[in-house]
Amino acid sequence: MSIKLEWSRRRFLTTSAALGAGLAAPHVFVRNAWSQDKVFCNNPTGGTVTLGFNVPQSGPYADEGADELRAFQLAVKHLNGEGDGGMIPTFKPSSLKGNGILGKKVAFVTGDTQTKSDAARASAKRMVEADKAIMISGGSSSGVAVAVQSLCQDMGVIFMTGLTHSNDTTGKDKRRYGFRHFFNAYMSGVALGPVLAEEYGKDRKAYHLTADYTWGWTQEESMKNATEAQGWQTVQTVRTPLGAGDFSQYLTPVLNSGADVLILNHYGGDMVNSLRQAVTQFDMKSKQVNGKNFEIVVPLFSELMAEGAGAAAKGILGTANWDWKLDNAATKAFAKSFGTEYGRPPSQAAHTCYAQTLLYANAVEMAGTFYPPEVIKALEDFEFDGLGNGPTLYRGADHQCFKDVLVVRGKEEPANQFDLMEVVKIVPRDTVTYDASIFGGELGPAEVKGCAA
Amino acid sequence: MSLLAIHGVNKRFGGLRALNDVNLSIKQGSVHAIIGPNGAGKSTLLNCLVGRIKPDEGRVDFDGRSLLGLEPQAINQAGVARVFQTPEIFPDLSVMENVMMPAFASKDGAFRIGLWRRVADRRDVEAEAEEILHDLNLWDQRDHHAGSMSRGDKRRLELAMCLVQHPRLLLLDEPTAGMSRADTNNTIDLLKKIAARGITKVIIEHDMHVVFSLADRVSVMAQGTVIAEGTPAEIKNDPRVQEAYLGGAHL
Amino acid sequence: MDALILQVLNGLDKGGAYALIALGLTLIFGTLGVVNFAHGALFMLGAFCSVSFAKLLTISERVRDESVTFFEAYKEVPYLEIWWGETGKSIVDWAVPLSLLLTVPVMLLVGVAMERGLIRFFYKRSHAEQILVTFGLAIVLQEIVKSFFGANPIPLAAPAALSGSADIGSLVGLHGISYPLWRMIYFVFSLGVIGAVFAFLQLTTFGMVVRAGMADRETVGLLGINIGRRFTVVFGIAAVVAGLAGSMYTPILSPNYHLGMDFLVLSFVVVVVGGMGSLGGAVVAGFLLGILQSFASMTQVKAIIPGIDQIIIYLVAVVILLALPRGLMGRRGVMEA
Amino acid sequence: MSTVTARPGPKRELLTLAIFALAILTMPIWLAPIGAGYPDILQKFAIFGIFAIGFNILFGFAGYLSFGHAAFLGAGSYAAVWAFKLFSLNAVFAIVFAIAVAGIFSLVIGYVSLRRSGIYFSILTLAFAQMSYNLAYSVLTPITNGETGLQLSGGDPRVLDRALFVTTSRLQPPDLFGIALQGWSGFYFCAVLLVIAFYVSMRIRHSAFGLTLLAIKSNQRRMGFTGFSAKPYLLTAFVISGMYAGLAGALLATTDPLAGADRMQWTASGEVVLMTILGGVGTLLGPVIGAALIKYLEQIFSSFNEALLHRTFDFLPGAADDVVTAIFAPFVGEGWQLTLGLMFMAIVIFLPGGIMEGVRRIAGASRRQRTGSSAAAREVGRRIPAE
Repeated sequence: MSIKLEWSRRRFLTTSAALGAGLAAPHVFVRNAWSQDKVFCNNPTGGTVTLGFNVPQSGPYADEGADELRAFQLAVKHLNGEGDGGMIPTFKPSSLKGNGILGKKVAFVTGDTQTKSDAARASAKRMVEADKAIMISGGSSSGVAVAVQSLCQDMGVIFMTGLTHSNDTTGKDKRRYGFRHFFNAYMSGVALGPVLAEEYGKDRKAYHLTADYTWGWTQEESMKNATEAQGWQTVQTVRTPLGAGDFSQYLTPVLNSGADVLILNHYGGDMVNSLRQAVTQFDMKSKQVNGKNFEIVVPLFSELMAEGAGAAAKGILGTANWDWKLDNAATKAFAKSFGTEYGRPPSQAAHTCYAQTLLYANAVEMAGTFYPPEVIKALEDFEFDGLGNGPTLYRGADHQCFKDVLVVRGKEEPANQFDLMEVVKIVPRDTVTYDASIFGGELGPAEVKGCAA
Repeated sequence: MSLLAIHGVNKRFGGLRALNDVNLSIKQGSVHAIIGPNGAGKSTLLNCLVGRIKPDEGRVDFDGRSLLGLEPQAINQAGVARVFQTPEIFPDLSVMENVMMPAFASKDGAFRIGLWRRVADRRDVEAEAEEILHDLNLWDQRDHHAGSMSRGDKRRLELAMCLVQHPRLLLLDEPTAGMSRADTNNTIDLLKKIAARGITKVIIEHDMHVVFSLADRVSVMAQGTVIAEGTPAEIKNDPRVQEAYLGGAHL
Repeated sequence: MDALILQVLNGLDKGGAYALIALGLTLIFGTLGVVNFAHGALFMLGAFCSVSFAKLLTISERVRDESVTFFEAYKEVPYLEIWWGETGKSIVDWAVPLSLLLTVPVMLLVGVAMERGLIRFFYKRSHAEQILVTFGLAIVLQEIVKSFFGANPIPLAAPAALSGSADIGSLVGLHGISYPLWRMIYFVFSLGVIGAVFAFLQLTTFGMVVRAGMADRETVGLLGINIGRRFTVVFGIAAVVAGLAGSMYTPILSPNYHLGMDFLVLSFVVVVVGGMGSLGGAVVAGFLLGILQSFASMTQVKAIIPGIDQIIIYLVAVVILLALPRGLMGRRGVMEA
Repeated sequence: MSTVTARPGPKRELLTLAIFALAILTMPIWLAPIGAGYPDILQKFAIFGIFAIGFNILFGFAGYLSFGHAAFLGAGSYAAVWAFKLFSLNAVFAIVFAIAVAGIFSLVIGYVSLRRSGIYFSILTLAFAQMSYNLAYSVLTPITNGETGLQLSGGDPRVLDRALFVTTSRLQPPDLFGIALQGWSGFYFCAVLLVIAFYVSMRIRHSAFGLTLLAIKSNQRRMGFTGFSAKPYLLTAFVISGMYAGLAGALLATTDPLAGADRMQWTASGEVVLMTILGGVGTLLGPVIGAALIKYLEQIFSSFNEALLHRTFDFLPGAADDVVTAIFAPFVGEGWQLTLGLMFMAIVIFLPGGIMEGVRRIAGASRRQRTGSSAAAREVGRRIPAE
């Protein structure tokens, strides 16, 4: 087949070289060789630098992955000085020059995570080993993020996570080479708690349905703590199998349990189905319990899920990392740039991926080198603004971004087909900031043997 | 001296009494034919002997040892081999392999993990298989696919599979069913030839020509029970047999 | 007590879906001897018949939202509403039940095309090859759907009059038992379809031949009956049954392109637990597994055996298959080798 | 009248083995031009080759279709990672431990499942594997670390390493007496094990045990009357193939120390079935080829994107470039599964018997051309081919 001729030659050469190196030099001899002359994984040598975008292209999150990919492509364009520049002009303090990264033109490769740890790691490895990617980004689930993050730590390649919301990503599974721009379950709880108390009162009894895996558990724990801090009681927490589809057997006991709020710690297809079934079939939103209106809360909201849930999402409270309708210059610039390019507004997944690409490129410019330990240093405790979320800190202690968190509500009367959620409140960054030590974990070393060995 | 002794075997299928107090004794080295009209219980009896069916009552003793409750492979290992009415072979294996399989069973027992040693290195097994193939005129077909053989050849192959085990008792279920007269005669010749090996045989057969050519003794079954037993000559002239089996017609 | 009744109801609508899929699957197994891994995809296609139908009904006039300048944002008003006002509105509202008008012919066509174009060449092939080709077909079908409709679940609503829940307890003198209307409709619907299939097989000569074929394929072939054409029809019926099950399930479960794969494994378990080649077994197993799954999800049960709701279906399958060698009502010799 | 080949002796075995070993060990060179010349994918080729070879012993030789073999792959992975965590970072120990765990696990599941045959057997294995997967994902999280997957961590005890004063740094990957097992050396390690696994499977195939399995597949009813007890043979085959899966799982964990529950899902079990059928059921080499083909499609076809297509076709004039890109785009990138599905269908339609059947046909055709039609009679394939 002729499709591969162009790039296969390059792969052949690099492979042969690597094969030679692998056979000729057992790694014991080169183990400590690189730190002096900075031999590191995939140091770009030619006129281009390659970034690896690892997103779900098959499976339930394929649409989210497609949106992430759009954002990445746009970011690459802007970094190379093409298009309108998007958020590059608003980003401060910026070292970006619009001529690629360190003068090298940015190229990219893509891969399919399939939202499976193994597939995501295999895809990331291909990008590093075959395509010589210097950085990996993207993804749409915490399991995959944690898996790829630890791989990147081993290979000495920086990983800028995509959409991942579990506390573990920058908590107990944090890594020196992994950075998260997206917010997490803890922040969702802290931001949402007071708003819930304000809207629904302090005397409430909550019933949790939780996706039975690590993200669901951290979400449930965070929401439980945050609501109980507001005086709510937790009636029951029930775990549901991932991908259960039909949640009727978990929904039927809710109304007779004495609870007057249902908290759905679900994401993706689980959330779409459980929310729709609760609202349209079990009629929960129109019920009265304990003399109060029964309410449903979805702590993590996204545009695609709101679209999938349709009318059921109306009036539902939740949190989001970012929204394209926010009133700030950077958001407007990005929404315009993305909208003009693709004819649709960016999702929050797209936004975080775009921001991560810029942040990485900027850190390289700041460090003046692609050498990862230096880039990591530049990213750690980097304080910036102008990427749509207001003033933001990339905390060095856990590589988590701290910025305002949005409390959103499913829009009752959408003005157009993209107008699915409205921002109820912007919870300031200080409120959602927490002590890095509460989730434990260990970042690990900045200098690793990596794939260069 | 009797090799196989059947005492008072009963078998019911629902309301149907398939075997009714069957008593039989097969002498060592004899060729014993069991005849009878359709539904007389011949095949059911045979199935009891090889462990396919468990009788409700009665005893089946082979060389002083009860065969009842034994798994088919244990009965085979005890020295009873069977040729089926419709040939039961391994259609996906070669003719040679078909014959080697039972040879392995009699040499290695019902189960042995022989993961490493090549079949090609088992000269002992190969030699036996080769000998049988020569004897039964299957040598030229040894590398053929057993499934694509003719029905008559398959039956010969199955006979080879039984003989290679040197069984002490060979059960033949209608060995010439569906064969032309010429093929039947060939089979009779073949069975006569192997009779020289001194294997005790029980033959179930419809074809009187076959029975009277081969058998030393004949038992007649009707309605699940043995109604007569004797030499072929005796049976031929037994009025009860003619009544029950041949409907009064003269042979 | 109420909780138990509710869980039985939950089991019934779930079981209805399982039974319908398993029914078609076992029909194909039994008569055609084909292991159809694309059967889940047929369920999915049925669901997307409803999606397409709803999209057709809601072809809309687009009113540009001028406040958004960089891309086209608009509010959609279906032409049906513009032309026919309230009548149009209620037609759109009843999209899912009406979509059956599209599902039946489309699925019949799909089934016939599949059988004529592909499956019939595989009657004599090994089960392994049947699995490979139908699995490949399932992937192709779902990828085609994905390229048209995306990967995100698509919300389809039941008619307003039939959504929400109804107090069915009051009918039998119990209070506080209210259950979603559409789910009850689904259960009744599934009984209706099952009844229709059985009636067809029991009461028509065509059905008699099919049943004879399930009992003994070779003999029926020897009778000189044109089995080929009947196989096509059987496959078409199985496809329609799966499609109907999928179509009517859309308000309960938002369909996405992956729906078929999610149901595939489950439907095989149902068929085998019911017993190969037994239509009645498939139906009984469908409802049985549905109800047991609901019971296993109760917090009281989960407190005793943690995680039981994750594995109940498979656990029941193991227990039944070990206790009853051929499932609930399977026949000897079918798919045992 | 069809004929089959004679029983191969040691000479032919060694020749086959030598050619196979040469082909596997030079994969980095001859697979590079099609974009598969990098360590990870070649490791996967070797590892899934081992998995499929083992699966073929049960399915291809004995004819028992297990739909739950991924459970043993997953069990092997978990066992290996636990061995790294608790005992030693040396791969030898973990691999032995993983094979043992997978062996015991498959003994239990096999013993129960083999009470049934045909599709009932398949569903029993499927049910056990799905239970393992669902539990690993949820309630067994303390052992499996659930969705995230089991990983090494700095705080692991590694008692053997400590006892033997082998110093291991906090986040170090597994090795083989100091030789790293990631990257190229990892591939050669897997490749050598693949060659050994292939040889073992060839010896099994040519042994009395292998012949017995083929006989069971051909006519299990006859086995008892021939004096064999089929059950222990089947159980042994089941355990052997489970141990192969355990080895593959251990290698996955060695080259990439993370064990996730996804490895046990029915899709993973289905994948090895597809690999085996695609390559050729019952053939020795087919499963390896099938495994590589599926992994190749999954990795390489999904990596194409429109930009890359445009770059590839930019030698064409503007409009033609766009047209060709538009034609190819649906089949690559996010459409790679479409290609996979079409390939499954195409192979099974045009090459019944899998890829090895195609190879045999081509070989047969060329031989016919050389020797004339007299050889044609010999070309009618047997259903269980020798190689």
